Amino acid sequence: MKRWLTTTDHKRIGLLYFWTAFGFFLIGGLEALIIRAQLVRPDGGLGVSAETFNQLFTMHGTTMVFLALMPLSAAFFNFIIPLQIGARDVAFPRLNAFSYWVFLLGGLFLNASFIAGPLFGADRLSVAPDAGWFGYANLTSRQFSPGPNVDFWLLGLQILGIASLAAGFNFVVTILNMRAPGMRMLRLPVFTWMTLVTQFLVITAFPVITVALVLLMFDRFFGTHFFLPSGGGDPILWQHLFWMFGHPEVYILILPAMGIVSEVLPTFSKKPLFGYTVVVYSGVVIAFLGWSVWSHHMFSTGLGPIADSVFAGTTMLIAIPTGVKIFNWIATLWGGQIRFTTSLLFAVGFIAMFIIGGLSGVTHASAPSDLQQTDTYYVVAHIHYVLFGGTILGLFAGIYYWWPKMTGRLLSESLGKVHFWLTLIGMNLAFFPMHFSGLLGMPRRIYTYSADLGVARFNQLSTVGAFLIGIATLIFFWNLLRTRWRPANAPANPWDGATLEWAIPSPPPVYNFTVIPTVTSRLPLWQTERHPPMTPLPDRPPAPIHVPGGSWWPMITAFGLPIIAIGALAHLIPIVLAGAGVVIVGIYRWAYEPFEM
Amino acid sequence: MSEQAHATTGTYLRVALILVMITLIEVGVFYVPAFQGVLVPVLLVLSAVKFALVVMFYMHLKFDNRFFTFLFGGPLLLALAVIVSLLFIFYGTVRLRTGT
Amino acid sequence: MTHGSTHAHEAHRTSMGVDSRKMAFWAFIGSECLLFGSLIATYLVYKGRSLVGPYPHEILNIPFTSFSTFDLLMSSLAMVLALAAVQRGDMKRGKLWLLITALLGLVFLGGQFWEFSHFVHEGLGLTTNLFGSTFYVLTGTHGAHVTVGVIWLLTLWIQALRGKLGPGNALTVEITGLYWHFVDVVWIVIFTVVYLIQ
Amino acid sequence: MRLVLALLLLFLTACSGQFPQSVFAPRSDFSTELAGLFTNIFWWAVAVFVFVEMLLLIAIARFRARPGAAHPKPVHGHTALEIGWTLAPALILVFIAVPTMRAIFATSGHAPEGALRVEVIGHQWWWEYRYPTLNISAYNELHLPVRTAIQVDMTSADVIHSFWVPRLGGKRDLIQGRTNRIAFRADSTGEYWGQCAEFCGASHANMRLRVFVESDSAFQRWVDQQRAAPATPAKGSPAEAGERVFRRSACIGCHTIAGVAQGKVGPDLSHVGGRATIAGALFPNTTETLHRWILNAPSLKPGASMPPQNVSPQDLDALVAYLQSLK
Ligand code: HEA
Ligand code: HEA
Ligand code: HEC
Ligand code: CUA
Ligand SMILES: [Cu+2]
Repeated sequence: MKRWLTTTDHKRIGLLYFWTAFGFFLIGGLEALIIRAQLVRPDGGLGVSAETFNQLFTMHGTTMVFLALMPLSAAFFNFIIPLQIGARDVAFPRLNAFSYWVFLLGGLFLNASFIAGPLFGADRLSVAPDAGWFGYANLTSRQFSPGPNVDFWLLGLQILGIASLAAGFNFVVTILNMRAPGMRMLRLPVFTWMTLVTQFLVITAFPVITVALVLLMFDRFFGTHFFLPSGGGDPILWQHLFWMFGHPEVYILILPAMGIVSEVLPTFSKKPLFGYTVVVYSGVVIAFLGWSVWSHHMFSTGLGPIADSVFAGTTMLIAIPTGVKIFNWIATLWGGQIRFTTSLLFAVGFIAMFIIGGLSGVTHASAPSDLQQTDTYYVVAHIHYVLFGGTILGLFAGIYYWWPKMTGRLLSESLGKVHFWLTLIGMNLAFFPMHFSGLLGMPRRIYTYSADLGVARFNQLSTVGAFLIGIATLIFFWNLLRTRWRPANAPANPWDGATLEWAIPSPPPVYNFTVIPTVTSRLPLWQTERHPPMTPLPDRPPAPIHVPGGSWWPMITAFGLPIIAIGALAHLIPIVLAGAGVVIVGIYRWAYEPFEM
Repeated sequence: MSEQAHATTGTYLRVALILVMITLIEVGVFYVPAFQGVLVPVLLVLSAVKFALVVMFYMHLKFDNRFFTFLFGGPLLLALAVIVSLLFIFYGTVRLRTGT
Repeated sequence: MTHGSTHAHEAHRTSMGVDSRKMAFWAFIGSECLLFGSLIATYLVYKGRSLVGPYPHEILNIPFTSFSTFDLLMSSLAMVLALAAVQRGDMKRGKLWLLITALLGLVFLGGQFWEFSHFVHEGLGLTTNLFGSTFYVLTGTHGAHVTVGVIWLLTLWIQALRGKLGPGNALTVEITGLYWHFVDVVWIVIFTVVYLIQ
Repeated sequence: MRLVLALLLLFLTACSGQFPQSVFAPRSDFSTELAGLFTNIFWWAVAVFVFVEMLLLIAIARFRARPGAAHPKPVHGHTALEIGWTLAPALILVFIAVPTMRAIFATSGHAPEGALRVEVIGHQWWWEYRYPTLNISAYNELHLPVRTAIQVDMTSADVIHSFWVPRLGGKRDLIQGRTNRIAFRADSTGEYWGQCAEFCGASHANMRLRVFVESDSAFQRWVDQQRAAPATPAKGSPAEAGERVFRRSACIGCHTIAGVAQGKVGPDLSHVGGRATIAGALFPNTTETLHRWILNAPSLKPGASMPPQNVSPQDLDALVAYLQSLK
């Protein structure tokens, strides 16, 4: 127990991230299932109240984005990146532990809102955030949202932002500075590259939402009017600040999955990635362009024709680098010897489904066309094709691929294939009809709709599909769990992968590499025209390897943050100060702790 | 640690002198009516110079690893772009709204 | 779990040839650019949109703030001198300059405290108008950074007094300096954008 | 693939009219422009979709691993191909971007000189319409003359809402402190459905609306009706008793009835009897729904700011009779 609480080992932290994020994924999925059950019939469905429904979709979106998908990617950053670059750990192991604890506590804080009602003299299930995952002002003002709901949201996101920023600095430095000898930038595995790009997006985009949330906090707690027209403020400024973060955020969600796919495809087609440099640079270009398109979420706010044109144009440009990636992936498969493992199926599924989401994205990018689509189920279809069809399928590919490395146990391929096909059918059944319900006039975020709209049939299909995904997910969960009772007998390189993580045993020893390898090619474990495969590393370290011990301080420091948030929530300054005290003591003890690296 | 080879106490003092002088000029320009028309561009240029001096000499960016320049300059340019485009969007729409 | 550290040199080899902490700090400063960038953007977007006074030109005191600016610039000078001294191993000067830097920072904070209370007295509260809100949040965030910097500098100074800071810690002092100069640079921008361009 | 085709079929039948909020049955210049643009992009998207998915399917069908097969040739890239698949999408995007820009300027919300001006004001969760040139107002149900240019100016009294009548045009947000515009010309008479499209709190789902596009003469009749003073109930009728109840109830604090009350919290009721629906086009305007509405509005429409009214059954009957008399 203590070993896990104080761990600074990137592999353990990776597993902690994985299980925590997966738990939140189940919660977010459960929320989605309730949403789908409610919408199965017009006029009321399951009888979920409007207020509860609003909390459900807000928490569903927030949970999936911040508590499930980002940290699932982080699980791989943690576990895989140091292995892929040939390092013993990340650059700042304790900062890494801190990120994890802050994430966990922030997630618990957000979800505590579901049961915290009685503390505020309200019912259970009545104080969870309920203003949507992008919390548009001025609905989020005290006047229109008097309860603690929005406070939970804004404080929770502040906490989570700290976790992401800390991890962002850590991984930027890890990837740039901890590479094994010979691991030049253009020899980095694509997953590592995309992680690097993602972390640059994190460290630039999160400060913006931090500012937005701080301003909102001032409006709600201290009576300023940053977003309130009654005092001259402008609710549209919130939208700009949010989407300046929010759009880079969606690329934060997709780029790691694109990186995973770029690892999985070469391995299972026995061919190097086609156009490695182009794939890497297109990722950089996507991230760069991703900063210039935020207002495409605001076409209906009346930006004026010039801004509309500019943002429509920049948005469309992103289709080019994304398309380049897709064509290179297909070219990687082309001419290969494709092994249809579950991991490969998910990677191919990713390409197939992401295209659909990308193309509906292009229909959004056309500003006038979007006027008929924005805030309807058509957008819901888009986001789930890119987020579920893209990110989640990509992450599944990664889980099947790296699970043996992470745990030493192979997942069942036959269960995996059931999981894949059920998921694929389920997601299309759930999300494809949403294109129609949207264009036939069904707005998003409605807990009820009129039977006369004629969209009930589509909603039924969506609900059936959602429950199929649910079943598939339970099968997957079972597949994960059952490996715990199996012997850890996965070979070091079960898939004949080419990158460094496959050069060491599964699961890797604490110190990762018996000796730090010297890298001479992009595919160190493969025989290529110019390079023989790397010579195997010795079985045991030739000299003792120093491994840093654990530390309590990251976790203790992290605990200060939710205490501050609880104090703010309850308007009790002493608690805020106590939390700040914990943070300060934690930082000092951390700074002066003898911690050998 | 090769900075010492490049920056000496003398450099630091000279930079400080320039910084103070620019600040004096800034304040001076602010009070001189003749400059009112070009106040904004002049002030922006002057403060950019101060900014650059501190970053280059006091923060050693001029002498340090070039990569740090990217690590700092990239986000800095992004921040500038954010400011400029928001101003454009907001003042642009104000004109549209009050114009016709 | 720790074994003898015969491989200590291995941990210090980095692929970019620079120290990881310093690199992380530059990334952090880059990130801070966007934090202050967003705040400054907010300030500028809301410029001239206050519904009631006091307005900037009625209340901002240029001579006073020029002095604060001068003070902060001098603290930056003190900071580089502190670093140079520590790097030379001249801990006597190093201690002195660290203390001077911190004190100049305190003077700045005192000035800001005086300025804020003066403004409140003049009728400009946090919630009075958009100018008040954006002004206090922007300069307040900067002030909070200065506060952290002062605490950090004093921590180093105390460490130095106890003889625990030497040339071996030059990097720590250098990073402190990066932070401090960055805070100074932000003030250079604020001074121009908020005070001089009204 | 079969699924896609089946749904495509449904998609085509969607134009046939049983979908009152479908974007595929445009009835104005504005919505026709948008539908045309969408169709254009849609076919490009279909082409790209079919092409790329075919490539993908062919790749995985042709290149499955065969036991004993030689190791595949390690191809690292191909410059001409890379350039090709960068330029081809760029070219397609030109064909999408140009009509997009054209449509942006064509639908930027400026109606020709002499258009009928309507102001739309969003409230949580109902709509107020003002016709500044005609000097009348309407609530939840908008009446417009056919084949007449309409200039809509929009703003909000509270949070952000979005005015959306799919068959007449795209949505535009209603934002407090700002004025947004759309312009359109409806090309056939009829009843059009719409609803608020921006999440605006508890009853966002229940913030619906109707637009009645009428012939010039019918529209003129409606205008005259709205201009007239509210009906005075006949002596001794139940409606007259209802007026008395109204005058002494909380209603007057929130509702206006010209000459009777001037509350501003809820919709003006001067001509409520003439509306087809009540409460944001949520319920048909019937005796039964009015009863239930007055007794407990929030239970029918979560969060509605009209509190439950404590009125006796007789008073209620009278009240409803009165409201219904206000044609
Ligand atoms: C993983 C996350 C992710 C990704 C990758 C994307 C990718 C894209 N998104 Fe999406 N988007 C979201 C997540 C994502 N989006 C979310 C969460 C929202 C809603 C937020 C909310 O409101 O709650 C949203 C909303 C959203 C909107 C606002 C809609 C609205 O609310 O009105 C728009 C508008 O332009 C848009 C556009 C795009 C575009 C153009 C891309 C492009 O990057 C897609 C590029 C890919 C392709 C185009 C396919 C492959 C390319 C080829 C095969 C080449 C050939 C193609 C052509 C020539 C067209 N998205
Ligand atoms: C980020 C990724 C992500 C993912 C993976 C999903 C996954 C799903 N989403 Fe998500 N969704 C969003 C992001 C995501 N969503 C966002 C950002 C919004 C906008 C929110 C807003 O408007 O503010 C949204 C909104 C949204 C809506 C619109 C709500 C509305 O506007 O009213 C709907 C409606 O159907 C929906 C459905 C689903 C479904 C059915 C899934 C399924 O794929 C889920 C599948 C997973 C499971 C089913 C888990 C399995 C769990 C069980 C079987 C239960 C077991 C439980 C325990 C053991 C505890 N989503
Ligand atoms: C505290 C304010 C308040 C009081 C008191 C009040 N109402 Fe309302 N009323 C409203 C609001 C607000 C609405 C709009 C609600 C909505 O649609 O979301 C409304 C809507 C209505 C409507 C539907 C109007 C339409 O066009 O859709 C009727 C009818 C009505 N009220 C009648 C009454 C009567 C009769 C009384 C008194 C017995 C009354 N109201 C008292 C605030 C009030
Ligand atoms: Cu009004 Cu939604
Ligand atoms: Cu976007």
